[in-house]
Amino acid sequence: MNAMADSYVTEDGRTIGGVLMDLREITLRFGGVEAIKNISFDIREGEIRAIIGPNGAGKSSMLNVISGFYKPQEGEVYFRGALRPAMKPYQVARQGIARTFQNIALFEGMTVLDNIMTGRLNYMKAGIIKQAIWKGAAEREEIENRAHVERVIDFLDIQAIRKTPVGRLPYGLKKRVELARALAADPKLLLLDEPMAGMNVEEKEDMSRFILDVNDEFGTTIALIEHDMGVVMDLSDRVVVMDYGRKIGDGTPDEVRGNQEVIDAYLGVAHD
Amino acid sequence: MKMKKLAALAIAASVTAAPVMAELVIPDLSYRTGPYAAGGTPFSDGYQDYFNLLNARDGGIGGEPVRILECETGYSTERGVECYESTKGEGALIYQPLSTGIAYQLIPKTTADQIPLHTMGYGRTSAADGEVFNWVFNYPANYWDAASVMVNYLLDENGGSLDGKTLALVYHNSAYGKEPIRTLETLSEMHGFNLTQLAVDHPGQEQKSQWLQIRRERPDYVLMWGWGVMNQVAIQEAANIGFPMENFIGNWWAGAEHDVTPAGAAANGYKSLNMNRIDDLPVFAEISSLVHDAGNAAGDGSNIGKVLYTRGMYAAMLAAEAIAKAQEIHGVAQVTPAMVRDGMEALEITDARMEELGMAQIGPAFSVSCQDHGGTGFGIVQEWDAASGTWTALTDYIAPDDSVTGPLVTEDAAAFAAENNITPGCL
Amino acid sequence: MSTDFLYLVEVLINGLMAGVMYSLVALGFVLIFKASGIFNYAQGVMALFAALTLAGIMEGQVPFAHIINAILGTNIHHFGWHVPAVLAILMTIVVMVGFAWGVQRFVFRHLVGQEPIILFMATIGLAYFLEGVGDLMWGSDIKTLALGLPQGGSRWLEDMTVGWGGDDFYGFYIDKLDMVATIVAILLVASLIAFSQYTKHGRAMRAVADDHQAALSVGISLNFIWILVWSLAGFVALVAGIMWGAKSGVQFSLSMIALKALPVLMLGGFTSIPGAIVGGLIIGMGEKLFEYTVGSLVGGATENWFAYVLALLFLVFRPQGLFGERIIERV
Amino acid sequence: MFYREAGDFKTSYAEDNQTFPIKFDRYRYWLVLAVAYLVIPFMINDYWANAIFVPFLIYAIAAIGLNILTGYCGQVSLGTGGFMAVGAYACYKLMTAFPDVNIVFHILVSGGVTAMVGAAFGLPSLRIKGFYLAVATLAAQFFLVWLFNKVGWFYNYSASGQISAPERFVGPFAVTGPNAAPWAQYMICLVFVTVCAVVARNLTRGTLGRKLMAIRDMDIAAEIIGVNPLRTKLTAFAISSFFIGISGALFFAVYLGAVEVGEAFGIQKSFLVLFMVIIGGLGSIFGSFAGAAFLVLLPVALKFVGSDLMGWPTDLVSHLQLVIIGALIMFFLIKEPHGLAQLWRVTKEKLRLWPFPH
Repeated sequence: MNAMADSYVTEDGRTIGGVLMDLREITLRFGGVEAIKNISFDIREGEIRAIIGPNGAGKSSMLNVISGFYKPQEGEVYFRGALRPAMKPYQVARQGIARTFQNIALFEGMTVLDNIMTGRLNYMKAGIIKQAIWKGAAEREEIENRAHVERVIDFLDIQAIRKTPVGRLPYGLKKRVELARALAADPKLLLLDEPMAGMNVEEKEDMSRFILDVNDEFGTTIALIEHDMGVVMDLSDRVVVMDYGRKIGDGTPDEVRGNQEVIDAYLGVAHD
Repeated sequence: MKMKKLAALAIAASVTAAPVMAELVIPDLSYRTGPYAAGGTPFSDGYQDYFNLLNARDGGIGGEPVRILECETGYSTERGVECYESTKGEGALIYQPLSTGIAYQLIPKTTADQIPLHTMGYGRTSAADGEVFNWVFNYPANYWDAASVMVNYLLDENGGSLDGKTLALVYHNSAYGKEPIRTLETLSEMHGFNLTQLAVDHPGQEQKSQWLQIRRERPDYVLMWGWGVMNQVAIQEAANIGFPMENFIGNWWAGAEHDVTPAGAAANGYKSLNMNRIDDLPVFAEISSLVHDAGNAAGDGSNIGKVLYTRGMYAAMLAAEAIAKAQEIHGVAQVTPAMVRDGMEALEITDARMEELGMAQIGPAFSVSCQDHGGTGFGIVQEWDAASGTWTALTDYIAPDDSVTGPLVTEDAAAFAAENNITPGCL
Repeated sequence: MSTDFLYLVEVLINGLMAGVMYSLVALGFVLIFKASGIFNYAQGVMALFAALTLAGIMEGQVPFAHIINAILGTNIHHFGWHVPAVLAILMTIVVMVGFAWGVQRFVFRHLVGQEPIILFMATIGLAYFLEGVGDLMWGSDIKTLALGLPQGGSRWLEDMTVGWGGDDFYGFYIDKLDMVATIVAILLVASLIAFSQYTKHGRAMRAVADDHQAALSVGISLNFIWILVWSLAGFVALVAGIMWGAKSGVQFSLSMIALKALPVLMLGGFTSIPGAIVGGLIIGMGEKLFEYTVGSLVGGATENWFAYVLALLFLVFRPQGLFGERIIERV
Repeated sequence: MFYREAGDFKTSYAEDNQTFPIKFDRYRYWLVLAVAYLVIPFMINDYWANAIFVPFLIYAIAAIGLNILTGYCGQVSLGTGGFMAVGAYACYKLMTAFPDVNIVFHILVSGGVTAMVGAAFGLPSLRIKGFYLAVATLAAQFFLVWLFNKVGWFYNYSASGQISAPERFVGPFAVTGPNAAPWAQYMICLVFVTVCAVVARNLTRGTLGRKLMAIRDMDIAAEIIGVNPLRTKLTAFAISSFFIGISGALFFAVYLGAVEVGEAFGIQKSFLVLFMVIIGGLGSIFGSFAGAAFLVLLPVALKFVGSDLMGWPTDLVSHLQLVIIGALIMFFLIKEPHGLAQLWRVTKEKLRLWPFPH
């Protein structure tokens, strides 16, 4: 929808396509507080798009708008070229948008395998009667999807904990399982809310690798929120910078790095 | 009460269906726990004490000792079924469950197992039709009789006419409480009185709405079909609104000592029906000396002479007389349940016999036949004297209006027969 | 004023009064839930047990007489003395504190940090246990509480108001016991609030209710606070038991009054003492009004379910109850 | 030693997915079924059928139903008694209206009717959560009981308001009414239990089960990954009520034969079934059986020991029974808060390592 309308190939040989999601003039209020003020940006197919900003900048709210959990008071969301009508979060998910959460939102009472299998819910169509009978359609479907999930498990290297209840896992592994669950859905757009929060350097490197691999191997479009500037600049193709609910910068890592307003926001220059 | 080691290994007893016929086995499906314990305990005490008296005084019935099998039901039908199944294999001769719910359970079961069931003044009213309910007896009276007796008493009080009067029925919102409604409706058409129905939901601790309505509408009389905590609260609330107690009449399950004592002096003058008299009978002295002093009392011995104790004892006496009758008919001392049924159907209770048993006038004289398992349906009206803490009989036995209850019984029994493919007839 | 209107007012007033009686039971639930997150199913049985104990002590009954007699073959029932009411109440409070200590020491201390439903289940076990102990200790016959509480409609009020309506209006009816209950409830709530505002332990109690971890970190003994809370709930149960027992005598059915308190809790919120009172008033008034207006058209006895339906309707619009803490959903 | 999974390799996902992945468990499962179907029917008498097996099996169905709602979907319900009553009255109406149709269909249709009623009463669950919902379901409990008591149509206007089950047959064998043989009563319940348990297991092992558990563990996250919360919760209410309706129909038609709604399906029943589910283990089909067995057998066993073996007075025994059941519930919760099923799992894990615990 702007200057970069056509697809191009990045330095490392990935193809970035046309606009997948376009957010136009989004404003979100909680009571009297404006969490997001008139923000527009787009996400292109195949790219890694980062949203950064200081605490309370409205990043998570933005992600919640994309995943349909919050309804913006103003503005429009276009997905795959069409205006998205008012939708419940589960309808958004069915359109092919999957996400992880800042504070891990796994199903603690279920095993790792079951958690990841929930990512396949939207692909499993057997009705209640067929499920009750199990033999036949339901079992076939279960096995097909299980095979798919196993590929994700292999990809993220978590074979050993398949049958472990999620509640017993350490933090880093939980993050990985959550990523696996989102990946299992084969999303068109993957939203990652601080995927590396609370991780040590080694874990961060692992996670960065997974994110790049996902993007590279499956061609998944990724939008992520992250605090660690180094990681963000290395990973992403383009970056949106938010501060106090406003967009203060948008462009490639290099462009953003040179933006005075961004520097001010991060260095804590007083606002007028 | 002493620990009585029943040596019998009960698992064997409850599994094997072959009873050892050495004595007369009488199960007592009692409830000494739960919400209705206050009513269940004295009844069971009276029931057991009488059989113990027979054992102590006469060596049982016809020379055969009686063995009582007490089983706690807690007034729950499921535990009632468990009790029935665990006792019937021991050769139980007659059941007296003292619960409408359990009675309904046992009507088909006892019929199939051919064991007589006696539901004395409770249970299924139409069981009075002996041709449909061959194995069920509800003499000496039933709920429809009770409703009719109440109205007859009130007719008598009002010079033979209730025209234009208003009667309010306060009833437990259950099968039991709804029993008298049809009879009262029929009677209200017949005698021209208005009937107001006030349902009280289980358990009945909150009756403010009902009694405010009574206070607003000022019915001439309030009749009550209650059980358990509902009775105590209703009597208290009636006193609270200043309803004249002499115009408040409960049925025979709402007329025991524990129903009125919590309200204290305010309950003075409350009336209730009774199917048995509550005098100081000579038989109590015998029970005291031969049973209680011997350490064989069924409870703590404190209930002797109370309304429900007397009724329990009366029930035991009717059972014992039926067994004796069965022994006489069949000429054996060791009777079977089927023989006891024959005894019940041929039962004849005379004033002379009651006098002889030390319980003169405890009930009306009546006889049972194949057609009529319901007895006379007579009832007395008694009044509570709070100062002395006693019930006194106000009337002699009052007869119900058979022309009203009779057709209702026939109709309901016919419906039951049709639903269950029973061809009415005598055994 | 028209008679119908006056009667409507009377129904409303009596509904409020009934509501106070429900609130008395609901208060005990709130105390425990607020401080420990335990939904105490046993509150009704505690009311029964407290009232049984009070009646038993006053009558000079021998506790566990039945079982003692059964084992030893003796025949003892009473000590043969009567304990004055005030002394008996104090002794009952001691018993309830002992009970609170036992509950905390033997049950809930071992269940700290469990899920709410597990704690709920444990209180069900407690209810069974306490019911059995109550029966064993004091027997299952109906006992009368001779505390001399006034009962019956206030004749004075009736005479005052009888002239307001037509011939078929007989003056307002208010049960004196209900008035006493109202005063008791006001005193109880006032003293509970005063206790929690102005005393050291009360403030500690509030701190625990707000945040267990924070309270621990400033050196408050959770164990002590929970014993305190259970004792208070035991005391509230005693009050409820006395009030309800005055009407029906002390008997098994007293434990079922808990069912009348649940819609009150729903409506008022599980964590609010004012909520328990206001919820009680709304439920009492609502159910009496419904029975008065609609009940007679559909056959009566609607109060039990209507109280729940009223609370349910209310909750659909306000899921955390009237005064409950707002539920905030975050991801 | 017996209890080994080493060497028991799975070579397909289907094998890995089976209910009893360990061979020994599988054998034991078939053994239990064999005893239930081939041995017990030939040994059973009236007492064992009516006092133990039939109530146990029926309660197991109800517990499975409630477990789907409470254990799997996390919605605590205290409306079980009311829903069982719906099943019972539906069955009664069907039995009397269509006497020629086989009772098995009546029972299934009763389950269907209950499912619809259950789903309707499940509507508030979208807004109301936790204990608030539990108390809200009491509205269903009290309202349904009142309704069946009040409206004459439900009990065919019989004078007493009780409903009683006429005699019905499966093939040549009576399964309801007083003349039903104990083995026939037992068998019809057993067949229903087996089918219900298998269906419940199938429903909870796949997509639906994961949806339910997702809602239970974190409903917001579940919604964001694509679970429709309203639909899923209503489905849970419907399926749960279907099972509960079947158990209510069996409870009335096969077990008791005559019921009065307030007594048989009162609030106590709701609590009883919930106790079974919690004691047995939330989210476990096996736990439903364990809980039902515990609460059906324990009182009978205690009564047997107290009254029959020791000869104590019956009232003393039933008071002690309350004390013991209460104490046992608390003891179990302290020892193993996740129910008998978890206790069993822990024991199995220990067995697996035995005799080398490290």
